[in-house]
This record gives sequence, structure tokens and C-alpha cells, in this order.
Amino acid sequence: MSGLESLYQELILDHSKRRVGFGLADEEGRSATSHQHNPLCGDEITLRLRLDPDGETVRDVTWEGNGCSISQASASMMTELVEGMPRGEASALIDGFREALRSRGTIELDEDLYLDAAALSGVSKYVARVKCAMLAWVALEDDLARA
Amino acid sequence: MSGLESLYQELILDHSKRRVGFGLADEEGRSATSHQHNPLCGDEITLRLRLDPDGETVRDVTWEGNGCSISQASASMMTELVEGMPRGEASALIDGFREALRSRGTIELDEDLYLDAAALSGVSKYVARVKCAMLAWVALEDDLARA
Amino acid sequence: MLDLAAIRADFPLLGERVGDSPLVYLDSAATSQKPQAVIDAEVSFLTRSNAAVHRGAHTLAAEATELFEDARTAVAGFVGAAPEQLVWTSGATAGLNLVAYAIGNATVGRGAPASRRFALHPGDELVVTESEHHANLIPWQELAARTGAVLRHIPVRDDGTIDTDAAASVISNRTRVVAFPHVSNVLGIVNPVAQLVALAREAGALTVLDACQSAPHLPLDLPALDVDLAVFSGHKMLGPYAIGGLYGRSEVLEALPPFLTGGSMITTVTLDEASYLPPPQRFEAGTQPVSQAIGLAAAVRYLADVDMAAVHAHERALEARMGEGLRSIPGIRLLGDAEGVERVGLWAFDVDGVHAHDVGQFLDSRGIAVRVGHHCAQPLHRRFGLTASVRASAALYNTADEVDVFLEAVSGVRAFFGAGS
Amino acid sequence: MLDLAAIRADFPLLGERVGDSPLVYLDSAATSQKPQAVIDAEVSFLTRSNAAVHRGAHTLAAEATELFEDARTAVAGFVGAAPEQLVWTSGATAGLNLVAYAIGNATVGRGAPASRRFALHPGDELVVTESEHHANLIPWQELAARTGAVLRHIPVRDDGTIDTDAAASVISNRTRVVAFPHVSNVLGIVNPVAQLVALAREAGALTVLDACQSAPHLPLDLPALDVDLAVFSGHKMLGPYAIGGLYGRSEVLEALPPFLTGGSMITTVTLDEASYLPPPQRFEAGTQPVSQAIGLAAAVRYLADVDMAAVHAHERALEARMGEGLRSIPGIRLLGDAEGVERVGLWAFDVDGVHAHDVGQFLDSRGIAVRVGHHCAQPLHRRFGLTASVRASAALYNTADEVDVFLEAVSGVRAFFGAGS
Ligand SMILES: Cc1ncc(COP(=O)(O)O)c(C=O)c1O
Ligand SMILES: Cc1ncc(COP(=O)(O)O)c(C=O)c1O
Repeated sequence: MSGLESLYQELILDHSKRRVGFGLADEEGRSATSHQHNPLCGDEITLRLRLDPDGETVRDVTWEGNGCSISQASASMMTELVEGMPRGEASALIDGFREALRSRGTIELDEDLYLDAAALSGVSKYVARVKCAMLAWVALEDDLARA
Repeated sequence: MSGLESLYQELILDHSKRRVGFGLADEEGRSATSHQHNPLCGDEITLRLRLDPDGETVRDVTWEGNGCSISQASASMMTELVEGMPRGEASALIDGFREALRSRGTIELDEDLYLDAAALSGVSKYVARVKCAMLAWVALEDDLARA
Repeated sequence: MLDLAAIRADFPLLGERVGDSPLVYLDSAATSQKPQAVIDAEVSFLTRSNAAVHRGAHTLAAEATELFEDARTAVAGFVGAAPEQLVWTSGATAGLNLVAYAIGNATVGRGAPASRRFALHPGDELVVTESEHHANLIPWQELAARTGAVLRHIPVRDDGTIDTDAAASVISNRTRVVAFPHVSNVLGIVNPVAQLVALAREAGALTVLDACQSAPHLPLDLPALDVDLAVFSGHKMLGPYAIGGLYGRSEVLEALPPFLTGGSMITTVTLDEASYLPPPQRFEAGTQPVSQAIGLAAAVRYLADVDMAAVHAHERALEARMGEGLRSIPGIRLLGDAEGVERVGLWAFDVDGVHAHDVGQFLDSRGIAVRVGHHCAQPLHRRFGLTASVRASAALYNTADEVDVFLEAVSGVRAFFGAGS
Repeated sequence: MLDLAAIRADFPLLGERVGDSPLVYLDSAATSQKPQAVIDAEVSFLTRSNAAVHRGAHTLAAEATELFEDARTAVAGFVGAAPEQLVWTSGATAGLNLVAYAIGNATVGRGAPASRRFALHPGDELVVTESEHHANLIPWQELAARTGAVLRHIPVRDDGTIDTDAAASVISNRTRVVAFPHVSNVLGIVNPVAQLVALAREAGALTVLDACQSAPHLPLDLPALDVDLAVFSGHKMLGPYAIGGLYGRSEVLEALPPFLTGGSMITTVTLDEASYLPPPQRFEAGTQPVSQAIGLAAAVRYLADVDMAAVHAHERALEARMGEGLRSIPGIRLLGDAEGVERVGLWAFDVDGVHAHDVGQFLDSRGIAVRVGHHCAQPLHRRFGLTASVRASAALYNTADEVDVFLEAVSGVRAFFGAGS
């Protein structure tokens, strides 16, 4: 697999088109909205979610924004992954994701934990693209902090 | 003769102590006064003269200021040289002096024309010192333009 | 015709590889590569002649001062100017800020009586274009905000040309400054300097030319362009980082108040006040970029030896080949594809259905270095409905073969990302 | 003990000759010489990794960005700071102007709401010392003139120490800024930073330290000194020209409005306004001194490898030998000959009956490079009744033998010029 193909795996290109959760839900009834922006390339995302009444479970993640296929795929994969997840678990996944992405290829994301998003491990070898993959996750982190 | 001794000839060190014309005459009855300053080293000179009633002959050059031995000697030698000289001739000497000093050692000042000041030819090899030697001559030029 | 093999051999970096591919460097509008002669000039200075300039009396310092001032003469000459019309800056951004701040200083009464002519008054207007690099936009925004002046802009037409009809109504007798790029770093079009200068002159406005993208690419005679002030950056024209030039008409530089203050730009200093030297020293506070000036002089000597008219012709050929190739690839939209205009060798474009970052990554995997993003021109991108584009920019050392490698790669982008399928 | 032979071998220029004499370079306070490692770091970057940083997505650009940010970490670490507390500047002069202009910008309402704390109001005072280099004096004069603030100064005692008693009355609750040198470039005395910082803190004033002459010569921990802001210049600390650092406490940098504006320091830009990145990028408009940052990182690594405590001890020994020798030569008057103070390796002096320029020329004829003039400190010279002095300044690469050659030469000066005879 060439460098380019390991970065842009089928799964990633596929998610960048499917964009799970794309289309921002109405603000009403949502717990938090976060807007994130990468000033270096102009990419941006707005990510909104609802927490269960007990405040412990992530529900109905939706988002909007534009950016490269890595950023779009990452948002899509993450949305799929965290739906219905306890917030503590989601936070732990965000931390692990950040650590792996900053590892310059030394840490692989566990497929059992990260599902499709594990395909983003390859991004960590491209320092300039790490921010693209992180954008949605930072928005989620922000939402959880606000919610 | 070492480089240093050709720069600081006896005649120069001698003039730097004798300082012909040192001590600024009273402004009354003088035709012009010029103040010149070398911002790079802080050296300065104030030079005053009188022109004959016909406006054609340089008289009573006096000056004040402080600076290195080159600048003091140059002022002294010049003062001695131009006393009683027709202004046109003085102007021509200033031009020739500037040309020689800027020549990087390629033009020697003529002793018959420049008298003691001809000893300043050696300064032209020391680019950083050319301004020291020029200071009084620039003041004279300025005085002649004002007078 | 340039002897490209010889030229390329002068640039050590061009021999690098990216992964398995030879490097195809098409990012010279961001920063150019440096010929060995530039590197050697700096190294030789640092290892043999280095000393503080304009301040020392010792032999080494005198030599260094001479090399430094010779460099000024060389670089000034390259843009048609006299040495005392060239101020060293740390780059174009610093040069534009210098002008904006100096005008601000005149506005609050600093500088000699002659500086009053630059002072801004309520209702005064500053004019830029819609195609500005942020470096020629934000300093004017901030100047406007500090002084109460109004910032206006001349729009760009759909084809990337400056709307000179609109310019004639935007520029009025309220206009005090007209700042514009000689060549936009996104559009590559050589702007109609004479027309804009004529409008500004009629309005009595100061003209400020951003020559960043023209100085490296075409013969430049700033006095002939009749602008009041102009800036360029060394690192974009084969020279070192951290140096640039501000050219000014003598009469303008002489009247402008200082910007940065400190050592070497003064005559007399007391604890309470300072008096300032004439230009260019008035604008050169503190230790100057000495080795960089010497390096930049080597760069302009290199360019002049190659011959700027030949450089321009070569780059035009590359630009034409690139433009033609890109137009023929489905889904590519060129920015600023005006007909019948003079250009430098750069094209920015959008690939339908593929984000610029992905295009850049795809090209990088084939060794092709281009720039992706807004290229410090957000308003211009917004005007074309984009947040980012891909920009390929050539310099004298690029070849037609490299353009072909680039075109071949671009033609595979949409298929790879499954766009339009 | 330093291995001087090894160190000297690292500095190509030190092997030069002046006429018939080996060079004795005692002008490092003006600009230092550069070790081969610094030159190599820059050349290697330019020939192998050169590309625009923070802007490109291609491999070369990513590599360049990494080297550039590693350099920031190295240089910040050298002065005890975190990377985000270090802003690149083109030198100390630019750094001090940055601070003065940013305060001026806050005064006219620019910057975030947090910037208001820097705004100057009528009656506010700025305080410097009588020993200032023009770079830490004129920017404050101009800021005062632009804003209506009052500039005051702390006098220097006859022995060159800062009059801390007077400081206690000059600094008051009207004081908004206290700017002072860590080490004056004329006196060589390490100033009582803690005392001045305590007075400034009590007054609620911002402290600005000019660390130009300390950074190259002694272990420096800026956060431990507890100053708000500090500047230094690369070219004085074995690094390249055209680069310097501005250190700031995070809280202070975060609140300070921008100074230079342009590319790479913004988030969103419209034709009408821009929003700015957090520090350090907020203060780094335009293309940065990339290769120079990498060169400066090599310089601080070199210094750290030698060990700054050892450098300081070595230079103190040179300074003591030089001071003692000069005191024993008739007709020499040392400036700032205070007892019991910490010093760096420099002495400025006056030779009775011989102008400083003539002394410098005499020494130059023996290959000894010193600086003559006012050293950009006219007020300090005036305070000592002089317009010029001779300054000999050492760095880690100077030897005791060189000091002896220098002293031997100085002892012949007055006889040569017939002074006092
Ligand atoms: C104490 C001091 N402050 C400031 C400066 C200015 O540094 P630069 O000229 O590198 O900007 C110098 C050196 O000239 C200095 O010695
Ligand atoms: C048109 C234009 N203006 C200004 C600049 C700013 O130049 P620098 O970043 O070298 O200061 C650039 C390059 O980035 C440019 O392309």
C-alpha cells in the first residue's frame, strides 16, 4: 500500500462522502454546540449534540462544515462511534485519539474501540494533517465540556 | 613607515595639538557660521569666517569643536591654508580634497596646493576616517555657500 | 532561452527527492529556493568579514560596512532605484507596516514639519484592492482603526482583473493612500499600475505598490512605474529570509517620520528626545540584516546575470503551458483566467469535488510541492466563493517537463478521490 | 575551565589576520562571531529543507515547520521559557518597538478587552534608566510623545550602578512601565533586577528587560527574574543577524494587542477587519526568519553545550584581568568601575588626551578590534562628561593572552599621540 493509499483508505474516502450526521439539527432541545476553525487552512466545523436527561449519554450528534476528506471522514466516523456512548467513555476516546494522532505513526488506534475511525491512524504520520483529523474531536470535547 | 605612522604623520599630530584658528571669534562682523556633526561618532565643529567687503576673499577663519586628532588636525591645516584665499580657489580646493579623500589611496594631494593638509592624503585609505578629515572642509563649504 | 540544466545545478535543493519521486517545486510564490551563490555570499561574509557595520572604526568593521553598502547599491539598482531610495526591512510585511505606522505617526504629529502632508484627517480614505495579500490589507485596517480614516476597496472582476472602472469612482479626492499589488499572489495577473497611479495622482493620494510577486519574475523599474513607495521580500526572489526592501521616491522618504526607533538612525539623543538621520538610515533602527543584505545582493546579481527579461519569457511559457493543461482537465476552475493580460508563472485553481488539501496531498505523494489554502488572501477567495484553492507557482528554475508531471498528476486527482463519478 | 583551543577552532573568523597581526576580536558586545555549527545549521536547512513554514501541506513544508518550531523550543528553553512564551523578532530593537507600539495600540483601543490594562492615560509615566541603549530609550520617548505619557529616568551613580534609592522615588503609582537593561552595553554591570522588579510590581507597572548583553554571557532564567517582558538579539549571542527573541509572561503576551499585522497571525480576515491568533503567532506577521531561527537554535545549543556558568566564569576572569590592567595604565578612566558588583566581560574607558577614535585606530593597527564612539548610549556618555569612549568586550572565545596583547597596546597609546607629555 503506497503512503497515499494508507492515508486515504477506502473507508476514509467512503466516509468523506457519506458524512454520517451531516446536516446540523435544530438548536432546540440540544445540549451544546461547538464551532471549531483551523485558521491555517480555513476548514471549519459546527458540531451539536444532546445528552440524555441523566446527562451521561451522548445522543444525536450532528454537524456541518467544510474541509478536506480527512476532516469530513473523521467527523463522520466519530459521529457514528459516539452515538449512545456514556460521556466518560467518549472523553477517554478523545484523549486516546489525540494521543495516537500526535504519535507520528507510533501508536495505532484499536479497531475494537475506534471502529471505522481506527482507519485514521495513518494520518499521524502527516503532521500537517493531524489538525484536519482532530477538528471534529475537538468540537466534541468542547461540546461535552459545555453540556 | 607603518600604516599607522603614515596615517598619523608628525605633521598631523602636531597640528592636532596646535590647532590653528581654534577658539571661535565673536559672531559680530563675521559673514557665516556653520555647525557640522558626525552622528556616527559624535564629533562636531563650528566654523566661522569673514569675507572681505568685496565678498571674494576668505578671512579670519576660526573654529571650535571636538573630535579625533585627524579632525582637529584637518581643521587646523585647512584654516592655515585658506586664510586670505579667493573664495573660488578655496571652493576648488575643497572639491579636490573631497575627491582625494574618497579615492581610497589612489589620489595624492599636491603639497604645493594643499601645504600641510597634503599630509592628510593617507586618510583616504581608511574609509571610516574620511568623514573625520572632511568635517572642517564641509563646514567651510557650507560657510562659503551661506556667506 | 535559459540554460535550465545549468540554472538547476546552481540550486542544491532542487536535487532533493520526496519519497521515491524527484522533487517538483512549484511553491516559489510562497518562498523561492536559493542558488549556491547566495549561500556562499553569506557564508563568506560570516566566516571572513563579519563585524558590526556603521559603528566600528576597526578594519573588519570598515570592510563589513563597505560590503553592506555595496549590497544596497546592487539591490536598489535591480529595481531601478538609487541606493538612498532603498530601505532595508525584514520583509514585505515589515515594509508595509512601516509605511502604515509612519503615516500613523505623522497623524499624531510626529516627524518633521514636512511630515504633516501624510497626516490623516476625519473623512480621509485609504484604498486597497479586493485581491490583497493580508500583508497589504490588515496594516491599513489597523491604521484606519487607529486614526478614524475609512478603508475602501477596489473590486476584482470575475476574470481576476482589477475593476478599473470601479477604481475611478472608489478613488476620490478623499483618498489619501492607494495600496495595491503589482501582481496578486493568487491571480498572477500583472495589474495596470499606470492606470491606478494616474487615478491616485489625480486624487493627490500616495501610492504603495506590493511588488512581492513581480520583483522575482519580471524586469522591474520602480521609478519608471512612478509609485511613491514599494515593497518586496528577499526570500521570494532567491535571497535569504529576514530581509526585504522598501523603495521610496526621495521626496517621500525624506518627509516620512520614522517607524522603528533605536540605534544608528539618530543624530543627537538626550534622555528626553532624539533627532533623526535622513533616509534610508532614518528607517533602519538597530542592527541591520547585514549578512542577509549581502545574500540578497548576490541573489539580484544572479537574477540580473540570467537576465530578467529572459526569466519573464521563460516563466510566461511555463504559465501558458500550465494554464492550457489545466483548462483541459475536467472539473478544474482557474482563478483569474483573464484573457490578454500579462502574467507571471502561477495559477491558483479549484478542483470540483476535491478539497484543496486533498489535492495538495495527492500531488505531494508524487513529489510535487504546491500550496493549498487561502494563500493569505481570504477576501479574494471569499469573492470567488471558496475558502481554499491550490496554487502552483513557478520560478526561473522550473522546466516544461515539471509542468507536464504536474498536469499529469492533476488529471488523476478527481478519479482518485472519486469526485464526479 | 573552557577548552579555548577547541572553542576557537569552531569560529572560522577568529583565524583571520588584520594586516600583519592576528585578529584580536574584542567587539562582541557589538556583534559576536558565529561558530561553524550555526553556519552549518542554516546552510543545511537552505540546501535540504527550505520551504514556507506554517502554510504548506507538502512534505518539505511540513519538515521545515517542524525544524522551525523545534528552534523555538530550543531558544525558549535557553532562557528558561516555554515555547509559546517566545516571539521571534528581527532583533532586540524590533522587540522593544513591538512592546512600545503594542502599548500604543492598546491606548487607542486596539486589541481584545484584556488589552485595556495596557492603555496609557494622561499623567501616566514610563520609566527607563540613564544607562539605556538608544533601543530601550527612543521607542519610549516616541510612545510618550504619541500618547501624552511622561518619560522619566532612574539616574546612574558615579560608579555606574543604578541609583536604586532614586529608583524608589522615580517609580510611583503613576508608573506604568519600567524598562531597563539587565547589563548596560557600556558599563558591563549586572543590574539589580530583583530590586527594580519589586519596585515596579509594587507600583503595578509592567517590567521590560533588555537582555541583549546578558543572554550571551550568563545563565539566564527569565521567568525566575520575574520580568513581564524581555528582549535579546541573536547576532550578539553567536547566532545569525536579523533574528531576536521577545519573551513574555503568558498572561501578558495573551493580553497584548498585535503590532505588525499581515499573514500567518490571523484567524479570519474580511476586507473590513481581522481577528488574531493567540501568542506567539499574534506577533509574528508575515514570513518569519526561518533559517535564522534554526541558526539561533544551533547557537544556543552550542552555548548550552559549553555551559553558560562556565562561560560566565571565563568571561569574569577576562574582565577582572582587563579591569586590573587598565587601572594600572596612567591616564585611563574606566566607566562604571563599581566595586563588588557582578559583571560581564566588557570595559569602556576614556584615555586622557587621546580621542577614542585615535585609540581605536591605534589598536586596529595591532589587529585589535574594539568599538569607539557613544555605543548608542549618548545620554550615559554625557552623564560621564564624554561624547565617546573606547569599549573592549569579550566573549567565550577570547583568551587571557588576547587581553594581555590588548593591555600592552593600550599602554602605548598616550605616548604615541604625545598625550600628557
Ligand atoms: C543593551 C543593548 N540593547 C539593545 C541593543 C540593540 O540590539 P539590536 O541592534 O541587535 O537590535 C544593543 C545592541 O546594539 C544593546 O547592547
Ligand atoms: C503579494 C504578497 N504580498 C505580501 C507578501 C508578504 O511577504 P512576506 O511574508 O515575505 O512579508 C506576500 C508573500 O507572502 C505576497 O505574496
